Amino acid sequence: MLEILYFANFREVLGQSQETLPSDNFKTVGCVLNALAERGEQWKMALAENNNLQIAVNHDVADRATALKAGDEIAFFPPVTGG
Amino acid sequence: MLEILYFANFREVLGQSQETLPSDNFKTVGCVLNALAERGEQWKMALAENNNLQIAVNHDVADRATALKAGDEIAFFPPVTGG
Amino acid sequence: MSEFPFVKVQKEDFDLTTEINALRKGHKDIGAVVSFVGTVRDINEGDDISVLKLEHYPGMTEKALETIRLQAHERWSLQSSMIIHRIGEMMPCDQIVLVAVSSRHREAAFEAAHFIMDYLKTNAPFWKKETFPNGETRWVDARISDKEAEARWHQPLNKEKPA
Amino acid sequence: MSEFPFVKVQKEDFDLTTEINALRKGHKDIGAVVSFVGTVRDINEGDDISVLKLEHYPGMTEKALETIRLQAHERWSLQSSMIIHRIGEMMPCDQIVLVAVSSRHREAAFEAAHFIMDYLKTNAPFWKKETFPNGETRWVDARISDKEAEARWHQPLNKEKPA
Repeated sequence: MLEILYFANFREVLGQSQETLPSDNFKTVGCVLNALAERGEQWKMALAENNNLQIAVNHDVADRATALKAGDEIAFFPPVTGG
Repeated sequence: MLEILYFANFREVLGQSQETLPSDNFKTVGCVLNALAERGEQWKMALAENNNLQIAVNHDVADRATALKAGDEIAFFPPVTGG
Repeated sequence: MSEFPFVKVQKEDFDLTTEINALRKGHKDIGAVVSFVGTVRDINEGDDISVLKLEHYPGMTEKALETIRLQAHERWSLQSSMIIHRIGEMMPCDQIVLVAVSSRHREAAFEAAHFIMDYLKTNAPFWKKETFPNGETRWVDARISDKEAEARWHQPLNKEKPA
Repeated sequence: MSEFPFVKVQKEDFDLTTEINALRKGHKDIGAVVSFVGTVRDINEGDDISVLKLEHYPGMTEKALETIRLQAHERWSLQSSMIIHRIGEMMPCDQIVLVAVSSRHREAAFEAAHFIMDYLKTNAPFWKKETFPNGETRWVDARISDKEAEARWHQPLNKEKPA
Protein backbone atom coordinates (compact mmCIF):
# COMPACT_ATOMS: atom_id res chain seq x y z
CA MET A 1 0.00 0.00 0.00
CA LEU A 2 0.95 3.65 -0.50
CA GLU A 3 -0.07 6.37 1.95
CA ILE A 4 -1.01 9.60 0.14
CA LEU A 5 -1.19 12.92 2.02
CA TYR A 6 -2.51 16.31 0.86
CA PHE A 7 -1.69 19.59 2.60
CA ALA A 8 -2.85 23.20 2.67
CA ASN A 9 -4.88 24.30 -0.34
CA PHE A 10 -4.41 20.91 -2.04
CA ARG A 11 -6.17 19.33 0.94
CA GLU A 12 -8.99 21.87 0.63
CA VAL A 13 -9.39 21.75 -3.16
CA LEU A 14 -9.29 17.96 -3.30
CA GLY A 15 -11.50 17.56 -0.24
CA GLN A 16 -9.28 15.09 1.59
CA SER A 17 -6.14 14.96 3.65
CA GLN A 18 -5.23 11.31 3.32
CA GLU A 19 -5.90 8.16 1.34
CA THR A 20 -4.41 4.75 0.66
CA LEU A 21 -3.58 3.38 -2.78
CA PRO A 22 -2.41 -0.10 -3.77
CA SER A 23 1.34 0.05 -4.32
CA ASP A 24 1.58 -2.56 -7.09
CA ASN A 25 0.49 -0.27 -9.91
CA PHE A 26 2.84 2.63 -9.22
CA LYS A 27 6.54 2.45 -9.89
CA THR A 28 7.11 6.20 -9.57
CA VAL A 29 5.43 9.29 -8.15
CA GLY A 30 4.60 10.26 -11.72
CA CYS A 31 2.49 7.11 -12.10
CA VAL A 32 0.51 8.05 -8.99
CA LEU A 33 -0.04 11.56 -10.34
CA ASN A 34 -1.22 10.26 -13.69
CA ALA A 35 -3.75 8.00 -11.99
CA LEU A 36 -5.02 10.78 -9.73
CA ALA A 37 -5.39 13.13 -12.71
CA GLU A 38 -7.96 10.78 -14.22
CA ARG A 39 -10.33 11.49 -11.35
CA GLY A 40 -11.35 14.75 -13.02
CA GLU A 41 -10.43 18.29 -13.95
CA GLN A 42 -9.96 19.40 -10.33
CA TRP A 43 -7.39 16.68 -9.73
CA LYS A 44 -5.65 17.22 -13.05
CA MET A 45 -5.24 20.94 -12.44
CA ALA A 46 -4.21 20.57 -8.81
CA LEU A 47 -1.68 17.82 -9.32
CA ALA A 48 -0.78 16.77 -12.84
CA GLU A 49 -0.53 20.21 -14.41
CA ASN A 50 0.51 22.33 -11.45
CA ASN A 51 4.01 23.77 -11.62
CA ASN A 52 3.74 24.67 -7.94
CA LEU A 53 3.28 21.06 -6.89
CA GLN A 54 5.76 20.00 -4.23
CA ILE A 55 6.33 16.33 -3.51
CA ALA A 56 7.79 14.44 -0.56
CA VAL A 57 8.33 10.71 -0.23
CA ASN A 58 8.90 9.44 3.31
CA HIS A 59 9.52 13.00 4.52
CA ASP A 60 12.21 13.72 1.93
CA VAL A 61 11.83 16.08 -1.00
CA ALA A 62 11.02 14.08 -4.13
CA ASP A 63 9.87 14.56 -7.72
CA ARG A 64 7.82 12.78 -10.37
CA ALA A 65 10.67 10.41 -11.16
CA THR A 66 11.13 9.23 -7.58
CA ALA A 67 10.73 5.44 -7.39
CA LEU A 68 8.16 3.99 -5.00
CA LYS A 69 7.93 0.83 -2.95
CA ALA A 70 5.24 -0.66 -0.76
CA GLY A 71 4.66 1.27 2.45
CA ASP A 72 5.90 4.62 1.14
CA GLU A 73 4.30 7.83 2.34
CA ILE A 74 3.79 10.32 -0.49
CA ALA A 75 2.80 13.91 0.23
CA PHE A 76 1.58 16.59 -2.18
CA PHE A 77 1.63 20.23 -1.15
CA PRO A 78 2.13 23.79 -2.41
CA PRO A 79 5.35 25.80 -1.89
CA VAL A 80 5.94 26.26 1.83
CA THR A 81 5.23 29.57 3.57
CA GLY A 82 6.31 29.16 7.18
CA GLY A 83 8.63 31.25 9.27
CA MET B 1 40.36 76.37 30.10
CA LEU B 2 40.57 72.91 28.51
CA GLU B 3 39.30 69.77 30.22
CA ILE B 4 41.59 66.78 29.60
CA LEU B 5 40.37 63.21 30.22
CA TYR B 6 42.33 59.95 30.20
CA PHE B 7 40.71 56.52 29.92
CA ALA B 8 41.57 52.85 30.38
CA ASN B 9 45.30 52.04 30.39
CA PHE B 10 46.18 55.68 29.64
CA ARG B 11 44.48 56.64 32.90
CA GLU B 12 46.45 53.96 34.73
CA VAL B 13 49.84 54.62 33.15
CA LEU B 14 49.58 58.39 33.57
CA GLY B 15 48.11 58.14 37.07
CA GLN B 16 45.22 60.49 36.50
CA SER B 17 41.80 60.56 34.92
CA GLN B 18 41.28 64.29 34.50
CA GLU B 19 43.04 67.65 34.57
CA THR B 20 42.53 71.21 33.45
CA LEU B 21 44.89 73.18 31.20
CA PRO B 22 44.80 76.83 30.22
CA SER B 23 43.30 77.07 26.75
CA ASP B 24 45.27 80.07 25.50
CA ASN B 25 48.44 78.17 24.63
CA PHE B 26 46.85 75.39 22.58
CA LYS B 27 45.42 75.99 19.13
CA THR B 28 45.16 72.28 18.26
CA VAL B 29 45.13 68.88 19.93
CA GLY B 30 48.68 68.42 18.65
CA CYS B 31 49.84 71.42 20.71
CA VAL B 32 48.36 69.84 23.83
CA LEU B 33 50.07 66.53 23.08
CA ASN B 34 53.43 68.25 22.57
CA ALA B 35 53.13 70.00 25.91
CA LEU B 36 52.14 66.82 27.72
CA ALA B 37 55.07 64.93 26.13
CA GLU B 38 57.47 67.26 27.91
CA ARG B 39 56.38 65.92 31.28
CA GLY B 40 58.62 62.89 30.80
CA GLU B 41 59.22 59.62 29.00
CA GLN B 42 56.00 58.00 30.30
CA TRP B 43 53.89 60.79 28.84
CA LYS B 44 55.81 60.91 25.61
CA MET B 45 55.39 57.19 25.00
CA ALA B 46 51.77 57.08 26.05
CA LEU B 47 50.62 60.08 24.06
CA ALA B 48 53.00 61.74 21.64
CA GLU B 49 54.51 58.60 20.12
CA ASN B 50 51.64 56.15 20.43
CA ASN B 51 50.07 55.01 17.18
CA ASN B 52 47.18 53.56 19.15
CA LEU B 53 46.23 56.92 20.63
CA GLN B 54 42.57 57.77 20.06
CA ILE B 55 41.35 61.31 20.49
CA ALA B 56 37.93 62.84 21.07
CA VAL B 57 37.04 66.53 21.34
CA ASN B 58 33.64 67.29 22.88
CA HIS B 59 32.60 63.64 22.43
CA ASP B 60 33.43 63.55 18.72
CA VAL B 61 36.31 61.63 17.18
CA ALA B 62 39.21 64.01 16.56
CA ASP B 63 42.88 63.99 15.61
CA ARG B 64 46.05 65.99 16.26
CA ALA B 65 45.00 68.69 13.79
CA THR B 66 41.63 69.34 15.42
CA ALA B 67 41.36 73.01 16.43
CA LEU B 68 40.57 73.86 20.05
CA LYS B 69 38.69 76.65 21.76
CA ALA B 70 38.15 77.57 25.41
CA GLY B 71 35.91 75.12 27.25
CA ASP B 72 36.66 72.13 25.01
CA GLU B 73 36.76 68.63 26.51
CA ILE B 74 39.64 66.58 25.09
CA ALA B 75 39.85 62.84 25.76
CA PHE B 76 42.76 60.47 25.15
CA PHE B 77 42.19 56.72 25.11
CA PRO B 78 43.27 53.45 23.48
CA PRO B 79 41.31 51.66 20.72
CA VAL B 80 37.89 50.68 22.07
CA THR B 81 37.08 47.09 23.06
CA GLY B 82 33.41 47.04 24.06
CA GLY B 83 30.60 44.85 22.85
CA MET C 1 23.02 18.65 26.58
CA SER C 2 21.59 15.50 25.02
CA GLU C 3 18.16 16.22 26.51
CA PHE C 4 18.00 19.75 25.13
CA PRO C 5 15.30 19.88 22.43
CA PHE C 6 16.96 21.59 19.49
CA VAL C 7 13.80 21.61 17.38
CA LYS C 8 10.31 22.17 18.69
CA VAL C 9 7.04 22.39 16.76
CA GLN C 10 4.34 23.48 19.17
CA LYS C 11 1.02 25.25 19.59
CA GLU C 12 2.20 27.11 22.71
CA ASP C 13 3.87 30.48 22.73
CA PHE C 14 7.49 30.67 23.91
CA ASP C 15 9.42 32.98 26.24
CA LEU C 16 12.59 34.38 24.73
CA THR C 17 14.59 34.64 27.96
CA THR C 18 13.69 31.09 28.98
CA GLU C 19 14.63 29.64 25.61
CA ILE C 20 17.91 31.55 25.33
CA ASN C 21 18.89 30.47 28.84
CA ALA C 22 18.28 26.86 27.82
CA LEU C 23 20.31 27.38 24.65
CA ARG C 24 23.26 28.77 26.62
CA LYS C 25 23.13 26.29 29.49
CA GLY C 26 26.30 24.22 29.85
CA HIS C 27 28.28 26.36 27.39
CA LYS C 28 30.75 28.74 29.04
CA ASP C 29 32.60 29.49 25.83
CA ILE C 30 29.74 31.45 24.29
CA GLY C 31 30.44 35.06 23.41
CA ALA C 32 27.54 35.70 21.04
CA VAL C 33 23.88 34.75 20.91
CA VAL C 34 21.81 35.80 17.91
CA SER C 35 18.09 35.21 17.94
CA PHE C 36 15.42 35.80 15.35
CA VAL C 37 11.75 36.07 16.27
CA GLY C 38 9.18 36.11 13.49
CA THR C 39 5.88 37.76 14.42
CA VAL C 40 2.43 38.05 12.87
CA ARG C 41 2.01 41.36 11.06
CA ASP C 42 -1.39 43.05 11.16
CA ILE C 43 -1.24 43.74 7.41
CA ASN C 44 -0.06 41.50 4.55
CA GLU C 45 -0.14 42.38 0.86
CA GLY C 46 -2.15 45.45 1.83
CA ASP C 47 -4.92 43.55 3.63
CA ASP C 48 -5.80 43.61 7.33
CA ILE C 49 -5.20 40.26 9.00
CA SER C 50 -7.34 39.03 11.90
CA VAL C 51 -6.02 35.51 12.31
CA LEU C 52 -3.07 33.59 10.90
CA LYS C 53 -3.31 29.82 10.88
CA LEU C 54 -0.21 27.68 10.55
CA GLU C 55 -0.55 24.18 9.10
CA HIS C 56 2.38 21.76 8.96
CA TYR C 57 3.36 18.26 7.90
CA PRO C 58 4.06 16.37 11.16
CA GLY C 59 7.18 14.27 10.94
CA MET C 60 8.60 15.89 7.84
CA THR C 61 8.64 19.29 9.54
CA GLU C 62 10.84 18.19 12.43
CA LYS C 63 13.15 16.33 10.05
CA ALA C 64 13.49 19.33 7.73
CA LEU C 65 14.22 21.72 10.62
CA GLU C 66 16.83 19.40 12.11
CA THR C 67 18.49 19.00 8.70
CA ILE C 68 18.72 22.79 8.31
CA ARG C 69 20.10 23.16 11.83
CA LEU C 70 22.80 20.57 11.22
CA GLN C 71 23.74 22.21 7.92
CA ALA C 72 24.38 25.41 9.86
CA HIS C 73 26.59 23.53 12.33
CA GLU C 74 28.59 22.06 9.44
CA ARG C 75 29.07 25.45 7.86
CA TRP C 76 29.92 27.55 10.93
CA SER C 77 31.60 26.96 14.27
CA LEU C 78 28.63 27.09 16.62
CA GLN C 79 28.15 26.19 20.26
CA SER C 80 24.41 25.50 20.11
CA SER C 81 21.30 26.30 18.11
CA MET C 82 17.57 25.88 18.35
CA ILE C 83 14.42 26.29 16.27
CA ILE C 84 10.91 26.69 17.67
CA HIS C 85 8.03 26.98 15.23
CA ARG C 86 4.45 27.43 16.35
CA ILE C 87 1.42 25.87 14.64
CA GLY C 88 -2.29 26.54 14.89
CA GLU C 89 -4.03 29.90 15.15
CA MET C 90 -2.19 33.13 15.92
CA MET C 91 -3.14 36.80 16.13
CA PRO C 92 -1.28 39.91 14.94
CA CYS C 93 1.80 40.58 17.10
CA ASP C 94 2.00 36.93 18.20
CA GLN C 95 5.33 35.19 17.96
CA ILE C 96 5.49 32.54 15.20
CA VAL C 97 9.06 31.31 15.11
CA LEU C 98 12.31 31.49 17.05
CA VAL C 99 15.73 30.71 15.65
CA ALA C 100 18.60 31.14 18.09
CA VAL C 101 22.29 30.39 17.66
CA SER C 102 25.24 30.71 20.02
CA SER C 103 28.92 30.84 19.10
CA ARG C 104 32.26 32.14 20.35
CA HIS C 105 32.28 35.13 18.02
CA ARG C 106 29.42 37.14 16.59
CA GLU C 107 30.05 36.61 12.88
CA ALA C 108 29.17 32.90 12.96
CA ALA C 109 26.04 33.44 15.05
CA PHE C 110 24.70 36.20 12.78
CA GLU C 111 25.37 34.23 9.61
CA ALA C 112 24.02 30.94 10.91
CA ALA C 113 20.78 32.41 12.28
CA HIS C 114 20.18 34.19 8.97
CA PHE C 115 20.97 31.01 7.03
CA ILE C 116 18.61 28.89 9.14
CA MET C 117 15.76 31.37 8.64
CA ASP C 118 16.32 31.59 4.88
CA TYR C 119 16.29 27.79 4.59
CA LEU C 120 13.35 27.36 6.94
CA LYS C 121 11.32 29.76 4.80
CA THR C 122 11.79 27.66 1.68
CA ASN C 123 12.34 24.11 2.96
CA ALA C 124 10.26 23.44 6.07
CA PRO C 125 6.69 22.23 5.33
CA PHE C 126 4.56 24.93 6.95
CA TRP C 127 1.70 26.76 5.27
CA LYS C 128 0.07 30.00 6.35
CA LYS C 129 -3.60 30.82 5.93
CA GLU C 130 -4.84 34.32 6.63
CA THR C 131 -8.31 35.26 7.85
CA PHE C 132 -9.50 38.81 7.11
CA PRO C 133 -11.84 40.87 9.32
CA ASN C 134 -14.81 39.92 7.09
CA GLY C 135 -14.14 36.24 7.71
CA GLU C 136 -12.72 35.44 4.26
CA THR C 137 -9.54 33.43 4.10
CA ARG C 138 -6.48 33.29 1.84
CA TRP C 139 -3.55 30.91 1.63
CA VAL C 140 -0.34 32.93 1.71
CA ASP C 141 1.63 32.71 -1.52
CA ALA C 142 5.26 31.69 -1.45
CA ARG C 143 7.48 34.70 -2.13
CA ILE C 144 10.08 34.71 -4.87
CA SER C 145 12.28 36.84 -2.61
CA ASP C 146 12.45 33.93 -0.15
CA LYS C 147 13.73 31.62 -2.87
CA GLU C 148 16.29 34.24 -3.85
CA ALA C 149 17.35 34.70 -0.23
CA GLU C 150 18.00 30.98 0.05
CA ALA C 151 19.80 30.82 -3.28
CA ARG C 152 22.33 33.44 -2.19
CA TRP C 153 23.75 30.94 0.31
CA HIS C 154 24.46 28.49 -2.53
CA GLN C 155 27.35 30.54 -3.86
CA PRO C 156 30.87 29.47 -2.87
CA LEU C 157 32.20 30.56 0.49
CA ASN C 158 33.72 33.99 0.51
CA LYS C 159 34.39 36.73 2.99
CA GLU C 160 32.18 39.37 1.45
CA LYS C 161 29.60 41.00 3.65
CA PRO C 162 26.27 42.25 2.39
CA ALA C 163 25.99 46.01 2.29
CA MET D 1 7.29 55.81 21.56
CA SER D 2 9.10 59.05 22.36
CA GLU D 3 9.77 57.88 25.92
CA PHE D 4 11.30 54.59 24.83
CA PRO D 5 15.01 54.63 25.71
CA PHE D 6 16.75 53.49 22.55
CA VAL D 7 20.21 53.54 24.12
CA LYS D 8 21.00 52.50 27.67
CA VAL D 9 24.37 52.31 29.39
CA GLN D 10 23.84 50.66 32.74
CA LYS D 11 25.41 48.57 35.51
CA GLU D 12 22.30 46.37 35.83
CA ASP D 13 21.68 43.17 33.92
CA PHE D 14 18.78 43.10 31.44
CA ASP D 15 16.00 40.65 30.65
CA LEU D 16 15.71 39.74 26.99
CA THR D 17 11.95 39.18 26.93
CA THR D 18 11.25 42.45 28.75
CA GLU D 19 13.48 44.46 26.44
CA ILE D 20 12.15 42.89 23.25
CA ASN D 21 8.57 43.51 24.38
CA ALA D 22 9.45 47.18 24.92
CA LEU D 23 11.10 47.31 21.49
CA ARG D 24 7.98 45.90 19.82
CA LYS D 25 5.43 47.92 21.77
CA GLY D 26 3.28 50.16 19.60
CA HIS D 27 4.48 48.58 16.32
CA LYS D 28 1.98 46.20 14.74
CA ASP D 29 3.77 46.10 11.41
CA ILE D 30 6.76 44.15 12.75
CA GLY D 31 7.43 40.80 11.14
CA ALA D 32 11.01 40.26 12.27
CA VAL D 33 12.98 40.91 15.45
CA VAL D 34 16.70 40.14 15.49
CA SER D 35 18.59 40.40 18.73
CA PHE D 36 22.25 39.99 19.57
CA VAL D 37 23.43 39.29 23.10
CA GLY D 38 27.15 39.44 23.84
CA THR D 39 28.24 37.42 26.86
CA VAL D 40 31.42 37.09 28.94
CA ARG D 41 33.44 34.06 27.85
CA ASP D 42 35.31 32.11 30.54
CA ILE D 43 38.46 32.02 28.38
CA ASN D 44 40.05 34.74 26.25
CA GLU D 45 43.29 34.46 24.28
CA GLY D 46 43.80 31.10 26.02
CA ASP D 47 43.59 32.47 29.56
CA ASP D 48 40.92 31.79 32.20
CA ILE D 49 38.91 34.87 33.06
CA SER D 50 37.48 35.47 36.55
CA VAL D 51 36.14 38.98 36.16
CA LEU D 52 35.62 41.32 33.24
CA LYS D 53 35.43 45.03 33.99
CA LEU D 54 33.90 47.45 31.53
CA GLU D 55 35.01 51.09 31.60
CA HIS D 56 33.38 53.74 29.42
CA TYR D 57 33.45 57.44 28.57
CA PRO D 58 30.18 58.86 29.95
CA GLY D 59 28.53 61.22 27.53
CA MET D 60 30.52 60.21 24.48
CA THR D 61 29.35 56.60 24.80
CA GLU D 62 25.66 57.44 24.60
CA LYS D 63 26.29 59.82 21.70
CA ALA D 64 28.32 57.24 19.78
CA LEU D 65 25.70 54.50 20.28
CA GLU D 66 22.86 56.79 19.19
CA THR D 67 24.82 57.83 16.09
CA ILE D 68 25.35 54.18 15.13
CA ARG D 69 21.68 53.38 15.73
CA LEU D 70 20.54 56.27 13.52
CA GLN D 71 22.98 55.23 10.78
CA ALA D 72 21.26 51.84 10.76
CA HIS D 73 17.85 53.50 10.44
CA GLU D 74 19.10 55.55 7.49
CA ARG D 75 20.48 52.50 5.77
CA TRP D 76 17.61 50.03 6.30
CA SER D 77 13.84 50.25 6.68
CA LEU D 78 13.45 49.51 10.38
CA GLN D 79 10.55 49.79 12.80
CA SER D 80 12.61 50.17 15.97
CA SER D 81 16.00 49.43 17.46
CA MET D 82 17.75 49.50 20.80
CA ILE D 83 21.20 49.14 22.31
CA ILE D 84 21.91 48.25 25.94
CA HIS D 85 25.53 48.09 27.07
CA ARG D 86 26.51 47.20 30.60
CA ILE D 87 29.42 48.75 32.51
CA GLY D 88 31.24 47.74 35.69
CA GLU D 89 32.22 44.24 36.79
CA MET D 90 30.88 41.10 35.13
CA MET D 91 31.51 37.37 35.49
CA PRO D 92 31.79 34.63 32.86
CA CYS D 93 28.39 33.91 31.26
CA ASP D 94 27.05 37.34 32.21
CA GLN D 95 25.33 39.38 29.53
CA ILE D 96 27.36 42.41 28.36
CA VAL D 97 25.45 43.93 25.49
CA LEU D 98 22.10 43.74 23.72
CA VAL D 99 21.41 44.99 20.22
CA ALA D 100 17.86 44.44 18.99
CA VAL D 101 16.21 45.55 15.77
CA SER D 102 12.68 45.13 14.44
CA SER D 103 11.53 45.45 10.85
CA ARG D 104 8.83 44.28 8.48
CA HIS D 105 11.02 41.69 6.82
CA ARG D 106 13.91 39.68 8.20
CA GLU D 107 16.68 40.80 5.83
CA ALA D 108 16.75 44.37 7.17
CA ALA D 109 16.68 43.27 10.81
CA PHE D 110 19.54 40.79 10.35
CA GLU D 111 21.69 43.25 8.46
CA ALA D 112 21.03 46.18 10.76
CA ALA D 113 21.72 44.26 13.98
CA HIS D 114 24.98 42.96 12.52
CA PHE D 115 25.93 46.45 11.34
CA ILE D 116 25.23 48.02 14.73
CA MET D 117 27.37 45.42 16.51
CA ASP D 118 30.26 45.82 14.07
CA TYR D 119 30.20 49.59 14.51
CA LEU D 120 29.73 49.43 18.26
CA LYS D 121 32.82 47.23 18.53
CA THR D 122 35.03 49.81 16.84
CA ASN D 123 33.35 53.16 17.58
CA ALA D 124 31.77 53.17 21.04
CA PRO D 125 34.18 54.17 23.84
CA PHE D 126 34.16 51.09 26.06
CA TRP D 127 37.26 49.32 27.34
CA LYS D 128 37.49 45.83 28.78
CA LYS D 129 39.86 44.79 31.54
CA GLU D 130 40.22 41.13 32.43
CA THR D 131 41.09 39.72 35.85
CA PHE D 132 42.67 36.25 35.94
CA PRO D 133 42.20 33.69 38.75
CA ASN D 134 45.58 34.70 40.26
CA GLY D 135 44.39 38.30 40.55
CA GLU D 136 46.48 39.72 37.71
CA THR D 137 44.76 41.99 35.22
CA ARG D 138 45.05 42.74 31.50
CA TRP D 139 43.47 45.34 29.27
CA VAL D 140 41.87 43.61 26.31
CA ASP D 141 43.55 44.48 23.00
CA ALA D 142 41.47 45.77 20.13
CA ARG D 143 41.10 43.10 17.46
CA ILE D 144 42.07 43.73 13.85
CA SER D 145 39.17 41.48 12.85
CA ASP D 146 36.76 43.98 14.40
CA LYS D 147 38.17 46.78 12.27
CA GLU D 148 37.87 44.56 9.21
CA ALA D 149 34.29 43.64 10.11
CA GLU D 150 33.38 47.32 10.28
CA ALA D 151 35.23 48.13 7.06
CA ARG D 152 33.21 45.59 5.08
CA TRP D 153 30.12 47.78 5.54
CA HIS D 154 31.93 50.69 3.85
CA GLN D 155 31.71 49.11 0.43
CA PRO D 156 28.94 50.30 -1.87
CA LEU D 157 25.50 48.78 -1.49
CA ASN D 158 25.03 45.51 -3.30
CA LYS D 159 22.80 42.50 -3.05
CA GLU D 160 25.47 39.94 -2.32
CA LYS D 161 25.04 37.78 0.73
CA PRO D 162 27.95 36.47 2.77
CA ALA D 163 28.54 32.78 2.34
